[in-house]
Amino acid sequence: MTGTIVKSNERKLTIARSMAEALAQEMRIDPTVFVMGEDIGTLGGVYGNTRGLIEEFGPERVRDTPISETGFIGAAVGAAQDGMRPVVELMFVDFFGVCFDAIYNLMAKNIYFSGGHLKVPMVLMTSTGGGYSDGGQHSQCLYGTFAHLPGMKVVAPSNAYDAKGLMTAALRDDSPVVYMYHKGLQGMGWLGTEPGATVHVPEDSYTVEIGKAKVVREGRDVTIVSLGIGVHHALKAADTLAQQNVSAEVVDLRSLVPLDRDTIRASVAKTGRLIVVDEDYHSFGVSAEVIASVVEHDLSVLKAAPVRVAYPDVPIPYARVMEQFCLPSPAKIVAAWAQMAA
Amino acid sequence: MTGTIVKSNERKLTIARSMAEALAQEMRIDPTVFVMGEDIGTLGGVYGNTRGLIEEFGPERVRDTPISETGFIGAAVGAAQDGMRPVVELMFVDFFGVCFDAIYNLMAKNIYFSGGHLKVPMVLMTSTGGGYSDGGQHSQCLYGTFAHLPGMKVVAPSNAYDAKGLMTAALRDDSPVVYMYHKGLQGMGWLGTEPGATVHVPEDSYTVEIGKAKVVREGRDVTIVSLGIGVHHALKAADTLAQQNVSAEVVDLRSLVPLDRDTIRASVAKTGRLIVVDEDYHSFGVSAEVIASVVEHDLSVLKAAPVRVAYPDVPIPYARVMEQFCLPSPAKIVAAWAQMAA
Amino acid sequence: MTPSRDELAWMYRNMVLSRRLEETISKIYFEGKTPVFNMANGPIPGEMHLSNGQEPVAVGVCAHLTAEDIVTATHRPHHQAIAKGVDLDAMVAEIFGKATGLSGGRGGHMHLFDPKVNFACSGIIAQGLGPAVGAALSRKLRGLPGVAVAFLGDGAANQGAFHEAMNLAAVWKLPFVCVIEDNSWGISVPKSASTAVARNDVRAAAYGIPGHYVAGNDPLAIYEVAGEAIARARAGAGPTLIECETYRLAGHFMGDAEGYRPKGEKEALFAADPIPKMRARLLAEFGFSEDELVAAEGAAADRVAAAIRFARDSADPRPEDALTAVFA
Amino acid sequence: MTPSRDELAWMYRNMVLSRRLEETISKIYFEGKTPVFNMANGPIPGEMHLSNGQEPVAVGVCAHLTAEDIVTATHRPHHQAIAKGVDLDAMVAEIFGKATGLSGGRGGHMHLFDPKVNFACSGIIAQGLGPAVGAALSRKLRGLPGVAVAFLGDGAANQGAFHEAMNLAAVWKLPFVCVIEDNSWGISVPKSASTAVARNDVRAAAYGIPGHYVAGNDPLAIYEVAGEAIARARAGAGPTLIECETYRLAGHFMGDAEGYRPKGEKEALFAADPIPKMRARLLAEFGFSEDELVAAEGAAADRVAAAIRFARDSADPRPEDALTAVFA
Ligand SMILES: Cc1ncc(C[n+]2csc(CCOP(=O)(O)OP(=O)(O)O)c2C)c(N)n1
Ligand SMILES: Cc1ncc(C[n+]2csc(CCOP(=O)(O)OP(=O)(O)O)c2C)c(N)n1
Ligand SMILES: [Mg+2]
Ligand SMILES: [Mg+2]
Repeated sequence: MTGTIVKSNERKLTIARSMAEALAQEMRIDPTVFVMGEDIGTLGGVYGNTRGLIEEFGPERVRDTPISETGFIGAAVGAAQDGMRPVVELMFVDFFGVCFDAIYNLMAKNIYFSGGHLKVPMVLMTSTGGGYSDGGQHSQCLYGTFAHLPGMKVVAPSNAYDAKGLMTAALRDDSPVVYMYHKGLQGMGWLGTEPGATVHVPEDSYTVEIGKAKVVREGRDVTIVSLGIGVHHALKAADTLAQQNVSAEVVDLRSLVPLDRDTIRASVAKTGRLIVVDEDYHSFGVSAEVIASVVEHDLSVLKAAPVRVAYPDVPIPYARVMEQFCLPSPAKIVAAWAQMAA
Repeated sequence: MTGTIVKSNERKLTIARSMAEALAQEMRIDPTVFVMGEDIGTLGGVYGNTRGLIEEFGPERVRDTPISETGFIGAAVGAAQDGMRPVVELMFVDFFGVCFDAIYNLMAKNIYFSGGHLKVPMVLMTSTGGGYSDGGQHSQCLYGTFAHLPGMKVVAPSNAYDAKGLMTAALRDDSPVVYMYHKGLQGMGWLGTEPGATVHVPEDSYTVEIGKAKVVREGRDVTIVSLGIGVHHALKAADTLAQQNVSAEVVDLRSLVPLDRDTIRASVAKTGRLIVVDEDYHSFGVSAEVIASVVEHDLSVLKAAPVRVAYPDVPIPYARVMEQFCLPSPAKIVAAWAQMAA
Repeated sequence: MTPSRDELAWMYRNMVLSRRLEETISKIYFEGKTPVFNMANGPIPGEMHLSNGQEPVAVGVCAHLTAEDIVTATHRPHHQAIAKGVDLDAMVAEIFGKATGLSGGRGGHMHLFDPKVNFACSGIIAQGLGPAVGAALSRKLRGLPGVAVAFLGDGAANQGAFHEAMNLAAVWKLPFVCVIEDNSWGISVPKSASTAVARNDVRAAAYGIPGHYVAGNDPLAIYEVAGEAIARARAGAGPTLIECETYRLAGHFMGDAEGYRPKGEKEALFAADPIPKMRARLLAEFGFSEDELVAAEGAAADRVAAAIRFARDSADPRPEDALTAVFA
Repeated sequence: MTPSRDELAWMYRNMVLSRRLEETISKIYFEGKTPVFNMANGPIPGEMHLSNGQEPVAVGVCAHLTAEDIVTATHRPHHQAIAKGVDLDAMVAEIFGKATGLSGGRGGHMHLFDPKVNFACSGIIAQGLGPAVGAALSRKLRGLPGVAVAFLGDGAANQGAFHEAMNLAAVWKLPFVCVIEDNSWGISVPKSASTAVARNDVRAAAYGIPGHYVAGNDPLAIYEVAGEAIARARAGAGPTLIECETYRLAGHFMGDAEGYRPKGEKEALFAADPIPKMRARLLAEFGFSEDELVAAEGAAADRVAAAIRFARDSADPRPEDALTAVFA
């Protein structure tokens, strides 16, 4: 990861392995942590993020479920309220439609409805993203959908270091945390992977604070705000822009809820220009929120109209040429700069 | 409604009655239109919008359902694809969590997945809004949630004239339309009602174009953009502001998808100032989208930072004093102006 | 399994307490709502779902539970909250939206949470089943005692969440009991128009677990069947599905004109009111004295009056506290 | 009910066609994915769920259907699409993501829509049931002929949507048949760990409708049971629930290492491959000649080759057409 000096002999992990490591480390010290979901046991998770857990902790604490998301996510809420710290996996975020009541009306609201007398310490892990032709029900990001509704924290790591630290922080949080990991960063060979996501990860347990964005590349001329895989697009675009003598700053949101508006605003105050990169749908989502958060705070910092590089408002097509046409990319970010500078 | 001159002998209808009238008129001329939902038959709909239909069209075409939203909304999709024009009611929008897969992954995407070979002519009616102490699972608006996801048109009338015209347009549309009606405008006495929503409604059938906002009050100094009940708050605030010699223009979005960005931009270009009023949650929603749509288009039109008057990012509390504290209101809009002008 | 004399007294007391509370609430509910009925007004605003008539289910089941057991209830929760031992003052204060309420006014009558006695309820149909199953899992995983009971309405048995939770509880053999209150209506839609089977106990076959139907809205019969199911759950033998015939004497919510009821139904229901029936049996079959029952009824009236007074005297929440308690 | 000679020939032809197609696809799928397997690459990217081994269910059911009947299938749809008569060229072109595909490349292998034969499938578990029930309702409302059949996997029977749709179809007595393909796995999770009952046909009791389990992955037995159910539906007698034992010979999707399978399972499945079994029976019991079957097999191979050629030769969609066909 840019900004982190990695010694050549330092251990690098994929996001999948760093998630599994954080889970294992917390499960060792906290007997109330357990994991539920489809294929998270013997298989180790379709995306590898629970690999090795069932061998160490057994099938009671690493619990394969029926294909009953409403049932087992609702059950996780009940277990969390009863003193456990459940981790549940929604295999693809696209499946939220079959179980969102348990998520947004129960998990997210029961602390409030109880007047703060209950804790709901649970983590909902879910995979996001496309780019590998999995069609319109298996490729969405839906960041905005989750971030819009109150009562749940939402994080989305872009690299293995943050992935471990955010997972540990989520596991220790007494409020529900939605942990959205992007399939294209996961380090599963069969999905391809962004090499930049696989970085040095300390063996010891540590946390990354939920609600803090990070400036992952400093720059003077334009701020590129993104999350997940978009951060890597932004870093690549920044490299290209650097060749054009444009100095781009890249902000990795890491958390959507709480949203670190201060870091965004400070960066844009410095650069005067804003590009938001988001693989979620264009309208009524993350990209608009980032822009609104800047302009409502101080209109005068902006020297040019902000630009969104987001997924168009269409279902995700299967055909590679169509899907690639829709996805954000480094080239589109560079083009956004050109538009802005024109 | 401001801008419409109502002769004293002209017929005024509530939104509930104008919705029912539009349904009845289409059912008379189109045998493929039918209605399904909980308590929409004998009871005439909890919010009165199907009153009288079962008497005229019988229980086959006006069909009470089990409490199985996934089942009957999924069934509506299948019926629509098979040549019918189903209208389904989701009694409270808050219940979308139990059935959103049928809505956003089926209803909204099947036209696309079929490459345009299928039509999905269906209307999903759902009630929104709070203000009467119905608690956090019966008072939400969720406009942003629906508008964010591609493939469904979304409308939200603020008065009975638009309600009828938008319903007729929705019934004739070959694409799915989500029709969000606000409980506080419905004209059901037991919920109280905003008198401004009950306006003259022509008896003959007519349509209001989906995707067209309306300037419901012209002004020079500030544009207030809203939808549903927020339009009435805006109009009241505009009256107050007028006493302060501030001329406010009020834009009623009427449709969220398609969003009429041209009308919004033209108004803000004229006034130079923007307040967005939304009873949906503050972040990642409609208010940010409206602001972003303006600034990404032309930053220079704004003379002051735009302001949102939206529901804070908290679950909706039951206690009256708490709920009222959170809700948008004319006073908050006036205060937003004061902040902007300061 | 027959209740002891103490249990019978407890059951009657709680039935009467619940009824008395709801009769009182139903009067107060109209304060500020006449002459124009607007749900938003008065000391108790919002929807109000009364459980008058359904008390037998609450007491027949909860007689077997202690504070450590878990109950999730529905939008119609008062009788169960009372039978589960929810703090009455705080519960009524919550219904009044006061700062002293269970949740400081954030929840309201559909969102009564009392963690001290492991009680919760909620407003979405069949929503309580998952959490109850999860609490049962929590106990099983940790080897802690406790049975989880989820109550739901007959209409709710057609919601997907019911099916998923039942299967989960059965496949994991959890200490869980599902109790359906069959009042034969889901708002205005009769059970016969919404449920493909006459009795939901047959659905137990879909999960390979025992199923029982208890006819007659009879607290003693419910006591017996629920007792066996709860004992079975405590013994680690897995879940049971129970459906109890019951009646709602009131409308779906207050303000409901009940035009959908067939002629004569209400009269028949009132004629079969379970409280006078129970009272008569206590006198005739179980050796209770008139004085004892009058005393119990008086105590209930006093208790309700005190709770109402507590609620009325309590302060409103601070408006800005609406922004607190979102996260733990 | 036994199939006619023509029907037997049709069944065998379609089983072989489906198998041949999938064998071909499974080779092409690895083009561009070796030496490094990355699902995103090659002429057929994305997830690929094969139905080899499950052909008996498709042909046993669809032998009773015509184009006007409705079928909804799952993420594992090829065998049913073929048996329902979906245009093979356009289907394969869709799987290749070509402009000539059923949906011009917008859908892909999990979203095959052919309105001409009323076929659709989708990627979310149990998602097809609601639409099938709705199509059945559409026919009933208009007095038009047609039965709707929803296929789903055994794992899908634990999803809430299954329950809601079954109840709806039963309470409205619709011309609907639900067919569960019990291949005993949901990805890596065995049916025994996810379904509280051994056989899902018992769940019919929850809806007051007939339920049947068909053992043996036997196309003729399936034909018989499905035939009765479909005739019953056509006669207006309401829905039926059928579960058919079957096997998936391949992994859950291509690339699945199948480490979860018990030792020896795969060998046993291949030994029980329904296609050689059917072939042997056609020869031994039904008077088919070797030549006839060889000809059918050759025709299937040719048909698949032609479809693959069509797909390969077809143009990619225009990238910007991704933005079209969102609304009708
Ligand atoms: C998912 C969902 N759908 C619909 C409703 C609206 N609703 C509230 S109560 C009710 C009827 C419930 O019937 P039943 O389960 O029999 O309980 P009862 O009211 O008879 O006690 C309905 C439809 C809801 N709260 N949640
Ligand atoms: C709601 C939902 N949950 C999970 C998945 C992921 N998933 C795809 S196939 C599958 C297993 C399905 O098992 P089964 O229904 O038995 O069908 P089979 O794959 O065996 O044909 C799962 C869990 C999904 N597509 N949708
Ligand atoms: Mg009921
Ligand atoms: Mg299976």
